[in-house]
Amino acid sequence: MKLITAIIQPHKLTDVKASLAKAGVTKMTVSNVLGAGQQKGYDENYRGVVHEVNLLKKVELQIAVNDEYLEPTIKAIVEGAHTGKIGDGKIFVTTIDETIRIRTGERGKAAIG
Amino acid sequence: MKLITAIIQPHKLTDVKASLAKAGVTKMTVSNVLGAGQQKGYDENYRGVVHEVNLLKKVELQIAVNDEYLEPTIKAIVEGAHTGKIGDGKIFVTTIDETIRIRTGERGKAAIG
Amino acid sequence: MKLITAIIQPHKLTDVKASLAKAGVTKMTVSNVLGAGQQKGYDENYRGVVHEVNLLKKVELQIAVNDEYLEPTIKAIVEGAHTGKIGDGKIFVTTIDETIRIRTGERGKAAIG
Amino acid sequence: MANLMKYFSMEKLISSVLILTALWAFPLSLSAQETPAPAAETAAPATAEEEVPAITTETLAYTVDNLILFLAAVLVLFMQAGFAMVTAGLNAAKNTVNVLYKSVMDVSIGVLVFWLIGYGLMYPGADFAGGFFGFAGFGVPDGSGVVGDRATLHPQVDFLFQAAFAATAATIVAGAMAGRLKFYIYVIYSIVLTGFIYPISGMWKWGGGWLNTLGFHDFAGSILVHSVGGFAGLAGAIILGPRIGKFAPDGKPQVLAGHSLTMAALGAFILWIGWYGFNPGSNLHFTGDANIHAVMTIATNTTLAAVAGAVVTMIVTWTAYGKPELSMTLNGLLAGLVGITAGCDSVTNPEAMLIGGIAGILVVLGVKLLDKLKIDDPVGAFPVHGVNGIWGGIAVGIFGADKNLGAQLIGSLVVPLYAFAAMFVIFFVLHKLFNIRVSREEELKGLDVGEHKEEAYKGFQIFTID
Amino acid sequence: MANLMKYFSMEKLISSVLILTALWAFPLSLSAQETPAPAAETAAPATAEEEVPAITTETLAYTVDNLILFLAAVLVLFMQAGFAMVTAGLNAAKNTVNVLYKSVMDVSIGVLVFWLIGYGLMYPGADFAGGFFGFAGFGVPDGSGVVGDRATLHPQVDFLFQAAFAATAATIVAGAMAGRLKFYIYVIYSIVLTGFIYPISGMWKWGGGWLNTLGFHDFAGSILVHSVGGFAGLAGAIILGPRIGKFAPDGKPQVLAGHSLTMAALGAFILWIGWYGFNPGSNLHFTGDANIHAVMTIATNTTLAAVAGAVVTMIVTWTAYGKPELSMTLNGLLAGLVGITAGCDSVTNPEAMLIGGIAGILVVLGVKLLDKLKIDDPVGAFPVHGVNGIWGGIAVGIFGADKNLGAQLIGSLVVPLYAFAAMFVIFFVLHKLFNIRVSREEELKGLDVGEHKEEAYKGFQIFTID
Amino acid sequence: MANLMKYFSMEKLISSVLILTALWAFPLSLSAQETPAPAAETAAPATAEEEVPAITTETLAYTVDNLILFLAAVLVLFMQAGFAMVTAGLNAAKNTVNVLYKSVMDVSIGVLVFWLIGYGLMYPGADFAGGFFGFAGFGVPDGSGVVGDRATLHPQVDFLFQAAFAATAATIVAGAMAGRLKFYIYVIYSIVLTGFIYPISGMWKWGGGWLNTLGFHDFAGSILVHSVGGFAGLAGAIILGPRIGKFAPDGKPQVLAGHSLTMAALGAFILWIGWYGFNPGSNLHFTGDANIHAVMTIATNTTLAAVAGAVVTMIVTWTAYGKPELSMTLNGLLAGLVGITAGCDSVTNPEAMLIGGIAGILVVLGVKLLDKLKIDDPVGAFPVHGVNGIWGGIAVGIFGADKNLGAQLIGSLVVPLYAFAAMFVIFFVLHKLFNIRVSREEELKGLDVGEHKEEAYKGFQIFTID
Ligand SMILES: Nc1ncnc2c1ncn2[C@@H]1O[C@H](COP(=O)(O)OP(=O)(O)O)[C@@H](O)[C@H]1O
Ligand SMILES: Nc1ncnc2c1ncn2[C@@H]1O[C@H](COP(=O)(O)OP(=O)(O)O)[C@@H](O)[C@H]1O
Ligand SMILES: Nc1ncnc2c1ncn2[C@@H]1O[C@H](COP(=O)(O)OP(=O)(O)O)[C@@H](O)[C@H]1O
Repeated sequence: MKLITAIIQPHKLTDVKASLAKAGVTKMTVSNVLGAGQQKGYDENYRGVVHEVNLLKKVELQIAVNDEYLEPTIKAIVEGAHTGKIGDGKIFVTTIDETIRIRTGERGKAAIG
Repeated sequence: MKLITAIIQPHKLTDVKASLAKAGVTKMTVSNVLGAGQQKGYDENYRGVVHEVNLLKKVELQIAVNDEYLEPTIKAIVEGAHTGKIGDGKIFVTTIDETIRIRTGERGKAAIG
Repeated sequence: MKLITAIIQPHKLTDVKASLAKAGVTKMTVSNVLGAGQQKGYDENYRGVVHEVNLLKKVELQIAVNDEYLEPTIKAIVEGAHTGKIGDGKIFVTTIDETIRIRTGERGKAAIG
Repeated sequence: MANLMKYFSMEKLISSVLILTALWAFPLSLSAQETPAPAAETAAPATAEEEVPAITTETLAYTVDNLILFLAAVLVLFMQAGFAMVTAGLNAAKNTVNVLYKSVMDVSIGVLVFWLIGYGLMYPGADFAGGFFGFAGFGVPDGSGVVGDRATLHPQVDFLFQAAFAATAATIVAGAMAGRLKFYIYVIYSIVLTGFIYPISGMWKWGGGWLNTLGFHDFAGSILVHSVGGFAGLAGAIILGPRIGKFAPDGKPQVLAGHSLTMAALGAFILWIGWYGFNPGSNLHFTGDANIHAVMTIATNTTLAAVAGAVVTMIVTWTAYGKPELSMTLNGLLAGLVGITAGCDSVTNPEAMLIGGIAGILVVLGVKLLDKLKIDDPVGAFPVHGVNGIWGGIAVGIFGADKNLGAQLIGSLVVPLYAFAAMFVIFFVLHKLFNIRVSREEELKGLDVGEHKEEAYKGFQIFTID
Repeated sequence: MANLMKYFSMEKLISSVLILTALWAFPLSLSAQETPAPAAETAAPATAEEEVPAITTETLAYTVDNLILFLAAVLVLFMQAGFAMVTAGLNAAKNTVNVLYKSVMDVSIGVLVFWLIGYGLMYPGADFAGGFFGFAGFGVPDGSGVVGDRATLHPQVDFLFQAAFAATAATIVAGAMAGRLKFYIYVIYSIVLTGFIYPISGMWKWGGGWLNTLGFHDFAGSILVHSVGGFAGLAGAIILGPRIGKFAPDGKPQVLAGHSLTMAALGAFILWIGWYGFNPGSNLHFTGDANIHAVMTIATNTTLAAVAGAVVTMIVTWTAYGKPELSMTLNGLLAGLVGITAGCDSVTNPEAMLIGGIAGILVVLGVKLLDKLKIDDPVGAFPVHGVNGIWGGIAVGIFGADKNLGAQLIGSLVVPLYAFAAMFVIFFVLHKLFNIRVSREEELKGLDVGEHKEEAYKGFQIFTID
Repeated sequence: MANLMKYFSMEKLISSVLILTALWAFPLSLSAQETPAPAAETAAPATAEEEVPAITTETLAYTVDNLILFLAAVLVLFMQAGFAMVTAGLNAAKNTVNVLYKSVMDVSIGVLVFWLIGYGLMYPGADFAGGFFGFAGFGVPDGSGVVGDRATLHPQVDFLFQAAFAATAATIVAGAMAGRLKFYIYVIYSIVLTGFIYPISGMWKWGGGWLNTLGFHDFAGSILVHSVGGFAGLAGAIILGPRIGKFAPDGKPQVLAGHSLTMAALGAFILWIGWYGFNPGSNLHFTGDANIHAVMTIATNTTLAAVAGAVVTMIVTWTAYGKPELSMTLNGLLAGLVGITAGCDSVTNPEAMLIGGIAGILVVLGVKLLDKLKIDDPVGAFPVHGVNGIWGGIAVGIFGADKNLGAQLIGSLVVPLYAFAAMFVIFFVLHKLFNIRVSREEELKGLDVGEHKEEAYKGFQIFTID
C-alpha cells in the first residue's frame, strides 16, 4: 500500500480530479498549503513597502492506493497537473504499513478503496 | 516508531480526543482537510446554479507513537470516531525513521512522547 | 530520499526559513496545523465561560531531501526553531520511495531538488 | 400529525401559503386604497415656482416633525443591519447564511405583515381606549389630503416608524434561537409575532389601551419592544433546547464561539447609531422648546446609558474573569441602551448613567443565569433585551420624573409574561406538530448547508477548492 | 496599435493623463470661481447674536429643503459602501482589493469628473429644453449670494446630490465586469461614463430634454440611473467574456462563489438605507403638505417594494431550488428597490408591493437568462439594475397616477439601448486597442496580486506565514 | 516602583479606581443636577392637541438648528464604527479583539470623562476669554427652561456633538499604538486625553481662548482634533517602539499586513459619511441664507477634498510602486478629509480639490518618513491625522477667505507640539512606572489572547476544532 502525496497548482485541482476519476481513483484527501520550489515568487506592496512573496499557494493531495494502482494514479495526476511550466508541482510516494477503515474495522488492502 | 494519520468527521474530534486521552495519548497534530471517499457529496445552490460538493470537510490527525502504542492508539481512535455510518473515516500507518525533539535534541523513541 | 516533517512555533518560521536557506535548502511545503504536545494550553474566556485551549497554533514544514542532505537539513531546522522552551516542536523523518517532478516527469533523486 | 406531514411537503406548503397570502393581500388592499393624489408632481420644482400662498409656521412645524420622524425611521431600520451583524458575528460560520437570511426576513416579512394586520391591531383608534384588543382594519391609510399642523403625523411615516419597531422585536427572537431552528418554522412564528403578538401588547400602551390608562410609562419600548422580543426568544430557546455541545454531559457550559467579533462589534456600533432614531424619534414631535428639550435630553441620556453599560461590563468582566471580555462588553453597551429606552425622557444625565451601569451588571448576571438554567441563547438576546427590558421598565418607577412604581411594576411584569406565554404556546404547538429543531446531523454540519444549500464563505479561500 | 503600446507604458500613460487633467482642471476652475463670501464666519454663533432681521417662513422653507436634500445626498453617498460590500462579498477573495478599489474610485473619479463636466452636461439650462444635448460650462456655481425661498436649491447641494447619483451608475457597471478587467481600463471607462454617457441621457429627462417634453416619468432613476448602469455593465460583460470556469466546456453554468455573504448582506442593508436618500430625496423639495405627503408615500412605497421583492424571491428560490437562497434574495430586495424607483411617487402601497414582488421574480429570470446566454455578471448587476430598471420604467406606465404608457415605453427602451450601444462601442474600441482583459494566469491568481500587488486578507492568519 | 507593583495587581487597581470614580461621580452629579421638567410628556402627541400659542419663526429656527446638530452628532458618533473597522482591518487578525475593544472604549470612556470634566474645561465660559485654561465645573447643564431662538443651542446637544469630537481624538491615538500596548495603560491615557489634554487645547480656540483671540481659524478641527490625535499617537508610537518584525535587523521596513482590507475600506467609507456630520455640523447653526450657503459649500468642499485625496494617492502609488495600492489610497481619502477640515468653510471648490490632492501626496510622504525614522504606526494615524492636520491648518492661511498666515502657523505648530509634548511625558512616566508594552511572547501570540483571553475569529472554521 502506498501513499501518494502530490503538490499541485491550485487551479489545476479540477483537472486533476477529472483525470483521476477517469483512472478510477475517486478517494483522496485535499488540503491547502504554501510551497517554495523552483517557481519564483512575486513582489507585493503594502503601504509603500515592497516585499517578495516566496511561499506560493498550492494544493496538496494525499491518495492511498494499493500497489497495482500506484503507477496509473501517478500517471493520472501528472496528466491533470502538467503544463510544462515551472510550478507544476511534485509527487512523493511513501509506504503505508497498515490501513484501517473506521466504520467497519477492515484492515489492509481491502480498507484502502 | 509509527506515524498514524487518521481522517475523521470534524464533529467527532472531541470524542476522539477524549478517547485518546483515556488511552494515555495526548500528543497530536491536527489539521483541516477536505476528503472524498465512499461518503456521497451533497448539492449546493448558488444564484440558481446547482452543483455537487464532493470534497467534504474532514479533520486529519497525525500521531507519532512508539510501536507498542500503535494498536492501543488505533483502538482509541476507532472508538472515538466510529458511528457505523459511511464517512466515519480512515487510518493510515507509516513508519517513522527518526524523531527529533527540537528543544532538547533528543532522538528516537525518547523523543516521541 | 527522506521526507522531513517538522512542527514548529509559528513565529519561528522566518528564522527557520533563513537558517534553511543558509544550509542551501529552499524547497519546502508549509501548512497551518494545531498541535498538542508537552506545551501547556491556556485559558480563554467567552461570554463568562472559561475553557482551556490545548490545541495550539503551529506551523508544519514538509521537506523532501536526498539522504546526504538529511542531517544538514535537520540541523538547520533545529537551529532556526530552537529556543529551549517547551513548545519548540518536533521533527519526524520518513522514507520516500519515489519522487516525481510533474513538469518534466523526472523521477528519483534528480526530482527532489 | 407529524407523521402525516413530511418535511419537504411542509416546506412546499409554507411556500404555497405565502404565495396565496400575497395574492390575496394585493387585490384586497388594492381596492381598500385609493390612487394617491399626484402630489409629488405638483410639488416638483417646476410647479413650485407658481404663485402659491405663503407657508405658515404650523405647516413648517408639520414639515419638520414629519421629516425628522422619517429620518428616525431610517435610523431604526438601519438597526436591522446591526442585528444581522451582531447575530452573525456571535454565531459559528456554518450558520451565517441562516442568520443573515432571518435578518433580512425579520424586516421583510415584518413590514408586510405589519402593514396588512399589525398596524390596525396596534392603533385601533379611540374607540378602544383603555382596552385590551381592537382592530382598525387591514392596511394603512394613504394619508392623501392630510392638512398638516404641529399635532399631525402623516400616516405613512407613522407606519414606517412603527413597522421598524415591530421588525426589531422579531429580530431579537431570532438571535436567541440561532443555530438549530428549522427555517420554515421561523417564517411561521415571525408572521405571528409581528402580525399579532407584538401589536396586541403594543396597543395596551401606545395604542391607548389599558396600560396607558393605568399610567404606565414606557417611552420608547424597553418593555413593549425589547422585553417582548427577549421573552419570546426565551420561550423559543427553552423549547428548542441548547445547541449540541453547549453544555457538557456534566452540565457545565461550554464555549461555542462566534465566528467574527469584528462583525459583532460593527453590529453593536450600528445598533447604537440606530438607537438615535429609536429613542429620540419616539418623541414623535420635535418642534418647539419643550420638544427640543426633550429630544436633546433623550439623545444624551441614551448615549450616557450606553457608554456606562459598556464601561461597567468591562469592569465586571475584568474583575470576574481576570481580563476584560469583548463580546460581553458589546452586550453591556446594548444592555445600557435597552435599559434607558423606557425612561430616557424622564431621568437626569447621572440617572441615565446609573441605569446604564446597572444594566451592564445585569447583563452579565443574565448570561450566568441562563448558563445555570441550561438555556442556550447564543447572542444574549434574553440578558440584553429581556432582563434589561424589565430593568428599564422598573427604573422609570424609581428614577422617572413622575414616578409611579406600581404601574411600572405591573406593566413590566405583565407584558413580558404575556409575550413569554403566548410564544411558548405557539412554539410548543409547532414543536408537537412539526418538530421545530433541525436534525442532529444538520446542526453539526451547519444550517447553511442544511436549510439553504449554501455557504457564506465558499469563495473565501484565495484559491478555489472544488 | 496594441503592438505599439506595451502594457506598462499604458499604465504610465494613464497616470500622466490623470495628472495632467488634474493640473489643468485646477487653474481653469480656480479662475472660473470666485472666492466664497466668508458666509460661515458671519453665521457663526458669535455673530448670530447681533441684531438681525426676523427670519421668514420662506427662508425657513428654503433652509429645510436644502438641509434635507443634503442629508439625502449623504444617504446616497453611503450607498457606495453598500455597493462595495455587495460586490466584494459576491466575488472571490482573490479579487477583493480590486473590487474595493473600484468602489472607492467610482465615487472619487465620479465626483471629480461630474464636477468638471458632467453637471454642466446634465443641467445645461433652459436654452436646451426639449433637446438632446447641451452644455452649461465647466464646474459648478458656488452659489454665493443665493437668496433662498421655497423654490430654490443651493447649487452646491444640488451638485452633491446629483454627483452621488452619477457615481451610482458607474458602480453598477463595475459589478458586472468584476474579476477579469484591467484596472486602467476601468479608470478610462469610468471617466467616460460619469463625464459623458450618464449625464447626456440624464439631461434628456432631468435636464429638461426631449424625454421630459414627451411626458416620460422617471421619478428617481429606474431608467436614468439603474438601467443605464445595468446595460452599460451588460455591454462590458459581453465584450469581456465570462470568467474562467464560469461555464463548463459543455456550456453549463458553474458556481464561482462569493467569498462573504456576510459582507453581501451588510451591503444590501446599507443600499436599502441609502435608498431613503435616493427616492425620497429625489422629491427635491420637502416643505408643505403636498411635499410631505409625497415624501412619506415615497418612503413607504420604497420600503414595501423592497420587502416584497425579498419575500417573493425567497418563495421563488424555495420553490424552484428546494431551499431559500440568500444571495438571490438579496438581489431580490435590491430588485424591488430598483423597480419602485421610477414610480415611487405615483403608486399606492399595494401597487408598490406588486411592483416589488414582480421585480423579485424578474431578477431570478434575469440571472437565468444570462446563464442561458453565457454572459457572466458576477453580482447580478444586469438582472437587478438593467432588467428591473426597465420594469420600473414600464410599471409607471401601468400603475402610475398619470399613466402614459407610450412615453414610458419609449423612454424605457431608448435610454438603456443608448447606454448599451455607447458603452459597447467604447469597450469594443478599448478592447481592440489594448485588450481590456487580464491574462489567464493573472485571472487565476486573482486581480489583487496582479493589478495591485496586494492581498485583502494577508494578515488574516492568526499567525503569520511568510 | 515597577518592582513594587505586579502586573496583575495593577489591573485590579485600575478596575478599583474606575469603580470608585464611577461611584463618586454619580452622587456628586446627581446632586448637581435637577430633575428635568417632564417636557417630553407635555410634548407628547396627546397634549399637543391642546390649545397652544402659535409657533414663531425664531422657535422654528431654533428647532431646525438643534435637530440638525443632533443629526450631525449622530454622524460623528458613527465615525467610531469607521475607526474601528479601519484599525481592525489594517492590523493582524490576532489583535482584532484588542483593537475593537479600544474602539468601543474610546467613545465609552471618552463620553463619560468628557461629561464629567472635559466639557467644563473646554467651554469654561466668557470669563476665560483669551486665556489658556479655565473650568466651568463638573458635568453638563441639563438645559431645562431654555427658551430657544436662532442663536441658541441646547446644552445637551452641544455636549453630545462636542463629546463625539473628543472621542475622535482618542481613537486616532489608539490606531498609532495598535498591536503592542497593555490594555490598562490604554484605559489610563484615554481618560487623561479626553479629560484634560484635548479639552485644554480645544478651549484655546473653540472655548474662546488665546488662539481664538489671535484670529486663528480652525473650522472643524484639522488642528484641534486631528493633529492632537495624530501627534499624541506619534508620542505613543515612539515610546512603545515598533512591533516585532516591523523593521528588519538592517533597519529596512517590513510588511506586517492588515488582515482585512474589506473592513478597512468599509471603515473608510463610514468615516467619510461621518465627516458630513463633522464638517457641516461644525457650522453649529443652519438656518437662513448665509448658513445654508456655508453648510452646502462645506459639504461639497469636504467631498471634493476627499475624492481628490484618493485619486492623487492612487496616481502617486501607481507611479511610485508600479501598481495602485489600496490601503494607501484609503489613507489618501482620509487625508483629504483631514486636510479640508480646518478650511472647508472658507475655500472654493477647486481650492478644496487642491488641498485634498496635496494631502494625498503628503500622506504617502508621511508614511515613508515614519519608515525612515523607524517609527511604527500600523494604520497611518500620524500621516493621515498628524501631518495632514497641520497641512489643513496651514492651508487656511494660504487659501482661506480671510487669510492670516501668521495666526495659522502659530496655531498649527503650537497645538500639535503641545499634544505631542504632554502625551510624551505621560507615556514616558507610565512606561517608567509600569512598562507600557506587552511581553514579546504576548505580542507574538497576539493581544487578543494575551489581554482579553479571547479570539476574534474562533468559530470562523466552518467546523469546530477544539
Ligand atoms: N523538496 C521538496 N520538499 C518539499 N516540497 C517540495 C519540494 N520540492 C517541491 N516541493 C513542493 O512542490 C511545489 C512545486 O515545486 P516546483 O519547484 O515549483 O516544481 P518544479 O520546479 O518541479 O516545476 C513547491 O511549491 C513545493 O510546495
Ligand atoms: N484511499 C484514500 N486515500 C486518501 N484519503 C482517503 C482514502 N480513502 C478515504 N480517505 C479519506 O477518508 C475520508 C473518509 O472516507 P470514507 O470513504 O467516507 O470512509 P468509509 O467509506 O470507510 O466510511 C475521506 O473523506 C478521505 O478524506
Ligand atoms: N507524538 C506526537 N505526534 C504528533 N505530533 C506531535 C507529537 N509530539 C509533538 N507533536 C507536535 O509537536 C508540537 C510541539 O510539541 P511539544 O511537546 O510542545 O514539544 P517539546 O515538548 O518537545 O518541546 C505539538 O504541538 C504537536 O503539534
